[in-house]
Amino acid sequence: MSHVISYLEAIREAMRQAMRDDERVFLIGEDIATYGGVYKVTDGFLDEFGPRRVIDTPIAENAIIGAATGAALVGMRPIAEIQFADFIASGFDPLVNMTSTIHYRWGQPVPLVVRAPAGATWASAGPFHSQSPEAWFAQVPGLKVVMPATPADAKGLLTAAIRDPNPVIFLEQKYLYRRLKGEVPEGEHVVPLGVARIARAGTDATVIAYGTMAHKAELAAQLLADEDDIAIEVVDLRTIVPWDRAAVLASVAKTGRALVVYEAHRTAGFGAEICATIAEEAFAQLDAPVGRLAGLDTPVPAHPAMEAEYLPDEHKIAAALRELVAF
Amino acid sequence: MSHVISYLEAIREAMRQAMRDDERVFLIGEDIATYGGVYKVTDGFLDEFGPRRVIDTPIAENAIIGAATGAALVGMRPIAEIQFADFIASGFDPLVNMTSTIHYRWGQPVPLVVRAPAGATWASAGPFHSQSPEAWFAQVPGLKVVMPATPADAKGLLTAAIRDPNPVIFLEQKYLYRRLKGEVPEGEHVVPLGVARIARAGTDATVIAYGTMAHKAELAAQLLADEDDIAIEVVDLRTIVPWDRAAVLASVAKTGRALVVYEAHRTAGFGAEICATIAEEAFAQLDAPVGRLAGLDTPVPAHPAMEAEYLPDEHKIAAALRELVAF
Amino acid sequence: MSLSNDDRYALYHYMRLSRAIEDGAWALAGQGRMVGRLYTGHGQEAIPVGCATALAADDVMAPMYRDMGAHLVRGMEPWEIFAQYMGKRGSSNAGKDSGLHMGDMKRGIIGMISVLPDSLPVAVGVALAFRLRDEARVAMTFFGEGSTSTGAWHEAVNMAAVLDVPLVMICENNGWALSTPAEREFRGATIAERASAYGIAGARVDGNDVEAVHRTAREAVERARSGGGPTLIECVTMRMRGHSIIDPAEYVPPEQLAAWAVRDPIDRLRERLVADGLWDDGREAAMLAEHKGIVDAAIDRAAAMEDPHPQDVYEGVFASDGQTTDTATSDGSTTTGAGA
Amino acid sequence: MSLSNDDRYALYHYMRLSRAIEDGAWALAGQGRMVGRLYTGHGQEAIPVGCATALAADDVMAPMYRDMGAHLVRGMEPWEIFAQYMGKRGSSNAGKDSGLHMGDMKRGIIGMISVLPDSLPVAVGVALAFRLRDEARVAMTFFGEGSTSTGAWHEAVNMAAVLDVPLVMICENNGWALSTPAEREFRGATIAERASAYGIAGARVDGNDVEAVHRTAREAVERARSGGGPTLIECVTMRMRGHSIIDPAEYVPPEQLAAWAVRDPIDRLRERLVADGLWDDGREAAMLAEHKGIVDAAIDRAAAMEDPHPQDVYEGVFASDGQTTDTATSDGSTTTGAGA
Ligand SMILES: Cc1ncc(C[n+]2csc(CCOP(=O)(O)OP(=O)(O)O)c2C)c(N)n1
Ligand SMILES: Cc1ncc(C[n+]2csc(CCOP(=O)(O)OP(=O)(O)O)c2C)c(N)n1
Ligand SMILES: [Mg+2]
Ligand SMILES: [Mg+2]
Repeated sequence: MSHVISYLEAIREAMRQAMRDDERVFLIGEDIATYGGVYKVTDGFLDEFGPRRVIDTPIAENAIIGAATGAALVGMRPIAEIQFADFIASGFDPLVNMTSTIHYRWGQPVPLVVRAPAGATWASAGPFHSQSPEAWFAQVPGLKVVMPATPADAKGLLTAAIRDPNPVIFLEQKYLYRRLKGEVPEGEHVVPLGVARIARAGTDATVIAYGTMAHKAELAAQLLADEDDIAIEVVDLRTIVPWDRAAVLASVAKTGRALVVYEAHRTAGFGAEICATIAEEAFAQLDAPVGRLAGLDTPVPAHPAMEAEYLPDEHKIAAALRELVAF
Repeated sequence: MSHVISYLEAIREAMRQAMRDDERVFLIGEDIATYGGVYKVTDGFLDEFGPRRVIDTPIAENAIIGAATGAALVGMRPIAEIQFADFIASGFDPLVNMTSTIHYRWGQPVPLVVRAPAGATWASAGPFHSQSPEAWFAQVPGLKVVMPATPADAKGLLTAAIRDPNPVIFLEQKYLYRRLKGEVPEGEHVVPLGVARIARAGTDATVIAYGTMAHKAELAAQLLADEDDIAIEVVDLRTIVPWDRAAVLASVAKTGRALVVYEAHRTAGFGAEICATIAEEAFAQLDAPVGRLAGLDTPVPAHPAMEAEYLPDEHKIAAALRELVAF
Repeated sequence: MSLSNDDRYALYHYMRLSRAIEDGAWALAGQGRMVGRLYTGHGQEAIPVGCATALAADDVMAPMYRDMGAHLVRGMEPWEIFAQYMGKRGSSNAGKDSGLHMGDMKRGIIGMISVLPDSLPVAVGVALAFRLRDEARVAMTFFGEGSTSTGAWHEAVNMAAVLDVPLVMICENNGWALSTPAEREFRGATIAERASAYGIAGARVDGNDVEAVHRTAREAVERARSGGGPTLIECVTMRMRGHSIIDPAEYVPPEQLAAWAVRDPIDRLRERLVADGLWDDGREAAMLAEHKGIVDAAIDRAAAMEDPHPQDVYEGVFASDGQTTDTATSDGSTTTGAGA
Repeated sequence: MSLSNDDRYALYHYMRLSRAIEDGAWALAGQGRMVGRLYTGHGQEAIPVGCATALAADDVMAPMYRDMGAHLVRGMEPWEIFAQYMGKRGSSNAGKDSGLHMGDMKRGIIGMISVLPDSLPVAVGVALAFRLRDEARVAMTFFGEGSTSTGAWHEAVNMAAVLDVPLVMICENNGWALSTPAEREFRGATIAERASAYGIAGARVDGNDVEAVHRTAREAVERARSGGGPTLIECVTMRMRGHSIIDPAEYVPPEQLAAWAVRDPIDRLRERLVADGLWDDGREAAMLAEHKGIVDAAIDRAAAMEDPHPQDVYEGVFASDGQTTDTATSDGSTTTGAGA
């Protein structure tokens, strides 16, 4: 049984089911209870689950992450919401130094999910409500990082994240929240972390992307199929840590051409890791250099004219793919 | 005129000269005045420059960076010391959100240096006194990132950093502080940011590295010259942002083989950016896949047996290079 | 420290004009002509106006997003504010950022960012520089009561205290931090009482009484200027609209709004001026008309300005060498617009 | 809440044994046999001992690096501590981390990290979980006065207050944060006085009087357990050695050390026990001999343990599925050593 719901509703569904199934799961964050969160993701949760399981906190990202970590250590399964991914910077230290190292240092699991709306909106959210900070966390051993691109994955990956015995950074793509609807299984739905999705099969080139950019890559592939009769394979990573190297390498082995697309700043973005890996591991199979298309090395500007210049989109991806295929 | 001094003394010399030349320069940080800093880098500065220019603060990394930013905005040239690079995480937000974006957003320069002892020591400093966080900052537009590998560069790059109108993260390699001595020009000595150093010329393969690993790469190149008659070119990046792509690509064009070495965690480390760039830009010149040797994707362990396993060193670099040359 | 008639007129003018501009912006946003989201200071106008007027010309201030009046006091022109709101190329942020994130060192304004309250530690550093250079200048900064829950707030207040810098910290306690009432942000009775725990001066004042706010701020500014160190001032007020223009604020009890509606800071000053024989309906009508003219002209002027070019995005990530602030004098800096 | 003779003996034993272990570690470090740097609690033993003994078995504590005695009270064996100090494979951190960063949920101990005071927000979360589950359990955490300058400290204390969690926060005010004297960390007269600004209970106690410390902690623990919310306790003491073993602490005035030397917490309790007819030279000699035996045996046992293998570095970054804490009961968790 499945139904068509939005990306946002899928997240809500995963959390609601987890909270119904497992009394250890609770929510903690700013304005998530009465207000239902700035994007209303937790709308109605206070009514259903009460103030002990949907906890509004003061403005304190460090303490939110620290406290969620402590609760996880004594058997709870907290889901912390950071209001915007940009503000994770204010709770950066506990995540990268404390939470991420506990299991390595003394063997205690920290089953914790940190949810945050991430990425640009194509609607002038500006430099502090548009960031994609996944590369910071990918560089930190001990954190898992998830960036779903579809409603079904949003539900399935969040369910897996909540059940995972490790801290998981779950970066929700706010651009997709209400814009993207899709078939989502109604009952229990788990998508394992670390398994990529072949969003579209193709033979001429591979696009590797995740989050909103996986969605855009699908649109670009459609454009190329329609307009150029080029068959693009789209690999949606789904999770950044762990990431599915095997799926990427298999696809590149097949197509011989790869374009990595991400929305974060180009320099030292996670896509560089993918490119470096492909370049090293698939050297002999490559018919063209691994291409990269990413956000600019500038803050994310507010004005739509500049924001559009900043962001990769289906047209830019299609153009890059045309070049790649023509190489 | 030059003299032979240690890496640490070179840093001290750059700061002392800058403070003598320019009264806008002052130091702010924890335990830097009376104590002279945990590594004694600022030993004697309180006596020479007095408590207005060498300011001990409470334990407050966020406020240190924020306050240094404010002082820079009104015409000072602060040098903030973060006691260990690992603790930059506690002052992460102001750096990545406030300091880095001011010039972009409203055009005001922020001439600020954040110094921090970084990297492992090969002496059991453990997970919280050994980190190499450069990739975090390379991902943030608006921050420059410097990691010198020699005493002369430590002095010359720090002088350039202090004079730069932008925020510069200056990651001192604590492993080299007292271990590495070298010729350093005595008077004014400026090494421009963004210009790599060809530490050693060679024809068989290129190693690209920075900081301690550039030093280790030079040792490895010597090993290969001595033992295998292999001529390795060592490119020391010196600065991560901006980085000298031209120098790297020129070297790779010459040798056709590249190994990127860094001490930080492998996944999503800055070396991935270098690999991705070489793979894309030097595709046609490469006779072998771009290799990568880096720290492990684990916290930096304390015990020497594990720490040695964690860290790249001259022997591991030499082994990787032998393989690369044999490809 | 009694206020002259001209002072009082000025306070009234700035509060009224703030509101007129924000009302204009509200309409503009409704027409979809704004870049970014609108946050206003409706009902809190007394605080930025009362405080900013306590500063001298070469003091520096780091305002927050509700402090329209503070910008006006520092000489920001209404058309500049609308240019900023519309993200115009020649605006303060040149379309790269939005809202009242306008920085302008010529006018001593530090541009805020969204992360709260990141201007506060920066203001500590500004004040520190003044102290280090023995300049008789003062820094002032503003934040909401919700922002006092953050680590950045505490580190900065504590550092200001320990380094004894000339800083005035204004807490605008408007009862709400988005949907979170003040009593769920902190459990102490007041913010002001924290001052003594930090070893600094503190004060609590009716934030809807612009004259009281001004007097309190002036005292603090004088203390700071004369070497008496930082002050923490809590101004008690109420957020009379939603958090931003898209927030209907259904979580705010209507009684609370009603109780505060009768304490509107503009009405209150007007009533006093009338009672003192300094104001009447004719003057009021004239000011309203004047302000309407200013706002309409400002919107028109801003609207006629050029929009950013897509390629502008690439400019200005780094400052270039020549551009450096090369002076440690009291005027501090040369400013280059972000769009330059 | 008067202390039985046995209670007093126990306090004495734990303090003495702490010191014996730290003296042993000091010697070990001198022989180059330690992995990582040694930080001790010389002169502060009354605080961890007096406080940890106020907890019940299923309470949870998050100690700092000077709190040897707290570990002993919670059942950590001396050989485990030396195994940790030597970075042995079977030690708490299995050589991956060093010093008193030992975590062990079976004994209700949260392992600290170097970044200060990161255990405090974690302890807030532990206490929150207890409250959410209606368990009559308490969390306790320790930090230095220097650590109160950090943003993490403030966010956590404020959140503990607002969420009203059963948490006891122990500030060990030993006068110094590395080379920085307390008066350069904060300007308020005491840390304890902050409590009221946070709206919580506070206390200030002579940190070298173990009985007073214990009574104060017990009161706070009982308050927390019975729903009375968090308490902030300031224990006033002195750091009698350098910050770490490599710090000669020349910046500490000798008079200050001399003044505190006569207030040694171990001596003080012994003198009281003697005065109460509960202690004599014979008992003292016996205890010293017993502790020497314990320490020698512990060092020998630890030294004989296996060192980590290089390949161990790869193990344990992530927990695997089966390993999850799958219980929300009061014993909270199953622990797997980091080396497992
Ligand atoms: C560090 C941080 N966390 C969360 C937010 C999201 N946020 C924006 S405004 C706001 C409420 C601020 O409340 P307050 O400080 O009282 O100011 P007010 O809006 O009431 O004027 C929040 C939580 C933020 N901007 N920064
Ligand atoms: C966030 C952070 N900044 C700096 C340090 C370096 N450091 C280690 S211990 C210490 C002093 C701590 O003083 P205090 O909290 O009073 O504890 P004490 O050592 O006196 O017991 C400092 C600054 C750190 N560990 N964490
Ligand atoms: Mg508010
Ligand atoms: Mg201390």
